[in-house]
Amino acid sequence: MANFEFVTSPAPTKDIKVGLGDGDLVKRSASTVSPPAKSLTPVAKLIDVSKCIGCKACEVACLEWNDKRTPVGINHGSYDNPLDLTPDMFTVMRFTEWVNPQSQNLEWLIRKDGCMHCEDPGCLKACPAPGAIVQYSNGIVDFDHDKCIGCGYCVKGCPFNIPRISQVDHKAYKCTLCSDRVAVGQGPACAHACPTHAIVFGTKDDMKKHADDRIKDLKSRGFANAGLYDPPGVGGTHVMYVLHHADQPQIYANLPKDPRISPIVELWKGMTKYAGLAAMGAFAVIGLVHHVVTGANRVSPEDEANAEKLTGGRR
Amino acid sequence: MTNSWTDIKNTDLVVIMGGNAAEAHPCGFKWVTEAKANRGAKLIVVDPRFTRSASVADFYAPIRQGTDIAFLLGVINYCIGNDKVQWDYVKAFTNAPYIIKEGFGYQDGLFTGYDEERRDYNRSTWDYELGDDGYVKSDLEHPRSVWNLLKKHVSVYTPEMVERICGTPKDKFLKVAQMISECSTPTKTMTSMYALGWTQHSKGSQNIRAMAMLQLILGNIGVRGGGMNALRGHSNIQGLTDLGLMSNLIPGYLTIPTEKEATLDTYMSTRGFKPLRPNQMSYWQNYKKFFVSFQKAMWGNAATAENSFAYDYLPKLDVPSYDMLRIMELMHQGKVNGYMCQGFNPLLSAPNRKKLTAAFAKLKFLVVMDPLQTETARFWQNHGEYNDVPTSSIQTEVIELPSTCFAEDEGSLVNSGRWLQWHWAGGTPPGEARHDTWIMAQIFQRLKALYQKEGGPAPEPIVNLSWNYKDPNDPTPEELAREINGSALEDVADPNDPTKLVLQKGKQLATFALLRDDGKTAAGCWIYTGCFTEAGNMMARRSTSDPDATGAYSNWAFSWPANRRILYNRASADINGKPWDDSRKLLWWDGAKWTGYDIPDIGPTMKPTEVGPFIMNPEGTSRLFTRGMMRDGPFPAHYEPFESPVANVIAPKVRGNPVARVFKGDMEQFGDAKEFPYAATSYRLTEHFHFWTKHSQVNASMQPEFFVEISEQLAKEKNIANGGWVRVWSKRGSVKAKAVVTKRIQPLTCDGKTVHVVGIPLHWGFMGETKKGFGPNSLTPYVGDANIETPEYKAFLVDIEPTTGPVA
Amino acid sequence: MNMELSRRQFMKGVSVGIAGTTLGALGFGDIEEAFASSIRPWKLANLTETRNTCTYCSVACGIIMYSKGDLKKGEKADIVHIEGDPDHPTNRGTLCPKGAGLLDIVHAKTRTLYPQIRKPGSDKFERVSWDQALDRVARLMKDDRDKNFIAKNSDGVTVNRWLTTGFLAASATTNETAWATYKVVRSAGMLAFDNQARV
Amino acid sequence: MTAYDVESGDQVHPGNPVTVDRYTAGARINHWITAVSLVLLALSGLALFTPALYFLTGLFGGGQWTRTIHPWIGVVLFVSFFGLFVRFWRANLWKAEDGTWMARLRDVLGGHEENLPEVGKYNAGQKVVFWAMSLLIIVLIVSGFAIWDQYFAQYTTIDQKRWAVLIHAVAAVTIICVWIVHVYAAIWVRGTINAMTKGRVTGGWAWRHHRKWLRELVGGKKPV
Repeated sequence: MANFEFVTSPAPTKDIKVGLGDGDLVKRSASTVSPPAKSLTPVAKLIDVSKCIGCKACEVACLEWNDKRTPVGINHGSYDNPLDLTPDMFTVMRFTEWVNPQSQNLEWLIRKDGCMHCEDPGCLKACPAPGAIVQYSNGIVDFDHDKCIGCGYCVKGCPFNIPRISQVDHKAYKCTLCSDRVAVGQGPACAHACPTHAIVFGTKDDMKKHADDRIKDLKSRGFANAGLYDPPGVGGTHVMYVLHHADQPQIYANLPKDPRISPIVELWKGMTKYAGLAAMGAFAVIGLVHHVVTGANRVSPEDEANAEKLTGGRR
Repeated sequence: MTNSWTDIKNTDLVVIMGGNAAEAHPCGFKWVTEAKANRGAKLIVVDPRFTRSASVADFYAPIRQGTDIAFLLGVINYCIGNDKVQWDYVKAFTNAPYIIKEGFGYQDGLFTGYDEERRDYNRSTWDYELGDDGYVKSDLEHPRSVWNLLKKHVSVYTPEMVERICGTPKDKFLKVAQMISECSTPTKTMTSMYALGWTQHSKGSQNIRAMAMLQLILGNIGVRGGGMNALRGHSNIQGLTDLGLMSNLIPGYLTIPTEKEATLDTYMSTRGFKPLRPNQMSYWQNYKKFFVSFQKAMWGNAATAENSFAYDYLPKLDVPSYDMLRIMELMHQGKVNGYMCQGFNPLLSAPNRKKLTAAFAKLKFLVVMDPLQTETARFWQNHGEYNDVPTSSIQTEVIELPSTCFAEDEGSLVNSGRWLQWHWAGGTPPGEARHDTWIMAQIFQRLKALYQKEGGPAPEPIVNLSWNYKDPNDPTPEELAREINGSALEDVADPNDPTKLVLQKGKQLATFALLRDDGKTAAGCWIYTGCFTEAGNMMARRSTSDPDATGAYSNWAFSWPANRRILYNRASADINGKPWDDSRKLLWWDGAKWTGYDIPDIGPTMKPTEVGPFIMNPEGTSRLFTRGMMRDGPFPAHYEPFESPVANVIAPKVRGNPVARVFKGDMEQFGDAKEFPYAATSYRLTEHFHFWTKHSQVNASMQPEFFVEISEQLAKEKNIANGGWVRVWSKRGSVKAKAVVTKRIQPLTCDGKTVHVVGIPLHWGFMGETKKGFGPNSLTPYVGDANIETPEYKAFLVDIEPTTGPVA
Repeated sequence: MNMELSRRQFMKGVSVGIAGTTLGALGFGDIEEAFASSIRPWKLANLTETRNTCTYCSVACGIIMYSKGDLKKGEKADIVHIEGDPDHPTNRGTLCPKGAGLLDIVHAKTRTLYPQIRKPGSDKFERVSWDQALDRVARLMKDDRDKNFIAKNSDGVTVNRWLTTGFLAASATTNETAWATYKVVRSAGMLAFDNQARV
Repeated sequence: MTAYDVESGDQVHPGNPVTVDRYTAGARINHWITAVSLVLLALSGLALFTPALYFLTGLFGGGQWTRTIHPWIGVVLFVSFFGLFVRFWRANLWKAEDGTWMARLRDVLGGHEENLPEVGKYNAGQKVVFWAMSLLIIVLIVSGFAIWDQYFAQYTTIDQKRWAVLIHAVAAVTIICVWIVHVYAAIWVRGTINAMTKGRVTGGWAWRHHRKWLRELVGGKKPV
């Protein structure tokens, strides 16, 4: 057995429980779950952008592990290939050539984009299909494709534009944080592959500690605004970034500065739902009550007589 | 690599120059990020392009391709000028104090003894002045001491001169020089990570020497976290080189005799390597033991003392070497009939593709053994613009033999850090693919049978070749590995005490110290001896223990020589055997013997004050002045590439490396800056591996299409649209590619002239899963390094214009 | 990485050693019951692990190949997954994009499958048997060597060289292949011998 | 002489009792297609609108089918309603007496029609329903297309989709309420359903609820 010590990586996380069962669910789309007896330790993937060399090993490892492939495209005048997330590409590198206005130095900012596994997942909130999107007590947000109906509400719910709907089986796909690997005590395929350990995985606490060390190191190298990206707007995420310029995340290929579930979605999934049901109910009830009170509006014999009289006039 | 991948974590400063480790060796580059994160190490990248390595560097400085020597000699000049020299190291472990012969000199870019006709030097003056005792005279203060000559030689490379030649802004150069010079203290080390960015030049060897000299001056050779670390390209190119699969080599860096060496004695006479300083080890004194043991491994009982151990069985060279460039040239002249390629795709790898195609077409037969359908095996197939050849008029018979890939075979590979690692087969070969060992055995068995049946010229070397395998038709990797390691053919006695038996007949050798020159031992490759001993297959060892986390992993696999993990490790301690840096101990003298974390490269009981660390040199010291070892000078000197956008500022008359070999007809094939204004360079991308991964669907999707990279300024000048098609052409050919317009390439100002760089990645061809494309070798010049003939891929001239897509 | 250690601990947790075990032996059956329906069944169940070295660059990363079927048992083995070997000192389980995609080179559509010969002037390869191909190679070599072998140079020195046929050795074959190749090539007297060290 | 609120096919049949043709077969078929689509849309829509009603997807063969079919039914409804619109829009134009009718809504609900002005083929309530439906169906079809990702995903931004999905929901709720009014009215006012089933109403019904329309028919007015 290996006896390596990675100062750069957190101490081994012994308390990652094996197996992720229905008993570990804390959230379930369009339905409720009884909170698990014992919560799992929250896990997180930390992506240190300052260590990332944009080699795309994570992309390849992701495709290989998930038995997916993506078509051979063309060059678009950049290193961004494949160009965007698809139902098969759960993660892509986004390359930005940014000239630092202070130093006038070129900085090649390379961000691994993919599901952030929000503590408060907009996709799950938006999903109409019971159990199609679930969240485990360790923080992983996962799609259950047997239950997914492909409505695309998750796309509208997501503050990071992550889920993609397959045109083949019309189901939504995104990074699972390799729930299948985590379930047997392994890290996600991308973290496993990452040559520079820019991607590390462990308990969220360890990852935050690790991030602090990294941020200290970066500050010592002159990145005064180095910091952790764990946006509170979505209750924090289980995929976090270390950024050399945490004060302006948007320079990293438009990483949202303060992401939150869109108020429109909140309104749609909140107020509208209840008010709507109430309104429809109300109308039905009013009708009922009215009928009981006033009774049916019947045609009287006089009316018929009048009608005959009116028409009779022409006989 | 003098050190190992895992040792890089011990460094304080990483200089990536002449390479792009993050892009080409990501998992090795991990150890740079470890050093940064754990030791606060800094990373400097010097490159014409802002590379993936640069993207995580602490400091990046641009440089014009092909001017590294000027830059490095500039840094040496800075270190000497600012007394940033590790004097104790330099005085004790380098030849700085040695006195050079009267008459040696350097002027107008040429060293003494140049013969323009032969494009070669008479190197007789490039040597030490010997005393009557036969030892080198030593006096640091002497005007002709190596140190004083060096001081004078580098004095011209001032920061201003560096800026003129390299286009590196003075302030950036000074910042780099200052950061590097900090490592002259015994407690700070720097590591140099380089690759083909330095080798693929007409003066590639001297690029590397320049940095090696700098590392010696800083005292960084032989120490943890230091060294000269060549990042080898392919998974076993180190092994193929160690095993001498080259025109002029015998396994273990012994050399093939020339025809001037008619007998074994004449052959040995120039390989005695008598010590040049008192008590030196001069390890090559054992040359004959290695050589004879090799001959015995080859020809067994047919190699006897009587026939000089079958000395005549070896072919003798009439030229320095029949390297790839020379053989392709001969092919082009129609002087070659047959060619066999084993897992190699020269049509895309060798320079000047037009010339190659013509050359192959003149062959009678071409045999290709490869797990993949290579372009070389299909050079005769017409693929439109991508390979426009007159198929029917090509009379070459081509035989393609399917071989297995790594996943299906077993054996050992040597990594860049000289670790021999064993691997096991896990998959069934597809179709009728067979192991290369089987294929070679089959060819040999058939050839042997034909000679036994029909006879023919000199059949002996073939029919007597030792081939004692359980199944001669299919030797097993283990059998071959045992043969490489070597064994005792007879009982071997202690030389000092003939009654004492040190090794029993038939036993595997544990160390090359047991080799004999009397035919009692056989070993295929002496430097590998110890890899497969009586204790078993040392290459298959998998212990991950690493006492005190030095990064040595001494019980993981086997590292040549003698399982040594860091070469010249004796130099990690001062002249008295005390480690330079207590926090980074490697070896130390405990009063009676050497002890520490690694196998000492000098005798374990040899006194520190007496024996120098550089045991392969007769003087026991390292060489700032390399005597006559290199064809193009004992010191590196700046020469422009053969195709350069500017003239040589230092020696305007000299074009390219004055002794680089240029074949007739190729000189005319060089373009000049008027015709071809842009400085091109070729390189790899991290998504691909040479011409292999274009056969891998997943890699193809990561980097699908051939492109070239240019600056925004050049794009504007030529109104080239990002993502649009361009045509790039040189004197030798033309390609079409997508344009990637980027800030990562910036125009340089060299000697007042604006130089635009055109970057050309090399991964595309007409076979595989990627979009069809071209390789840079359609454009590159046919000239190699003066010493080892590595083609000049990194610096050549092109022109560029917008165009429309190819018609496939 | 840290998770890999816990993976090892996990394996030990189900009381089976590490080397060469198949995950089927690790009692995944029971564990799968602990999986929610959203979670993929464990992909590596019942596969054979074989240790190998990445075929690409000279970092020489350790890899684990997972196959259906076990060569050592004489079965047909089909490799279905390759990932970094977490026990390897250099790469610690990591792989670059090339290494992570090794599976696709093993199963590349453009692997060579059969010996083929392209006759002079022909526009196609024709499939032949190994015997035909190898006999042909040996014959072509012998004929050329017999015709052009130089035993002695003009000065009468024995030089035993054969310059009209060249051999270009690989860069990713094993030392053992290299040694076998060296023996065959040199014994034939070839000097036009080179490898990929330069490019 | 013509009248805007007499529609083709409207005809009085004297006798005992008098009967009046109110809707042609065509109009009735058209109406019922629309009605059925609306109901199906409501059911499938509600299933995706709130988890409480997700079980309704069972009626359509599960969530995937519900998601697939719903927009198509929407198209059917739109086309079919367009047919109704063409038939009915003239007769639904707003008239002076409609204001008065509206003003006396209390009497309407109380069933005191003697206090109401005589109305044509449609009373103000029916007209409101008609125009509300027309408007809402346009809103629904437009917002519907914006979130019909299977075919039209690329034509709108995610933010536009978010608005669309909200508007679609609100409009759907509204149209369902309007539909409840429509259906209740038809039930409450006895004799009305016949109009859409048999196509006929009694003279008395016409005299009581649409006296002006009856007079015009008797007066022999023809549709425009």
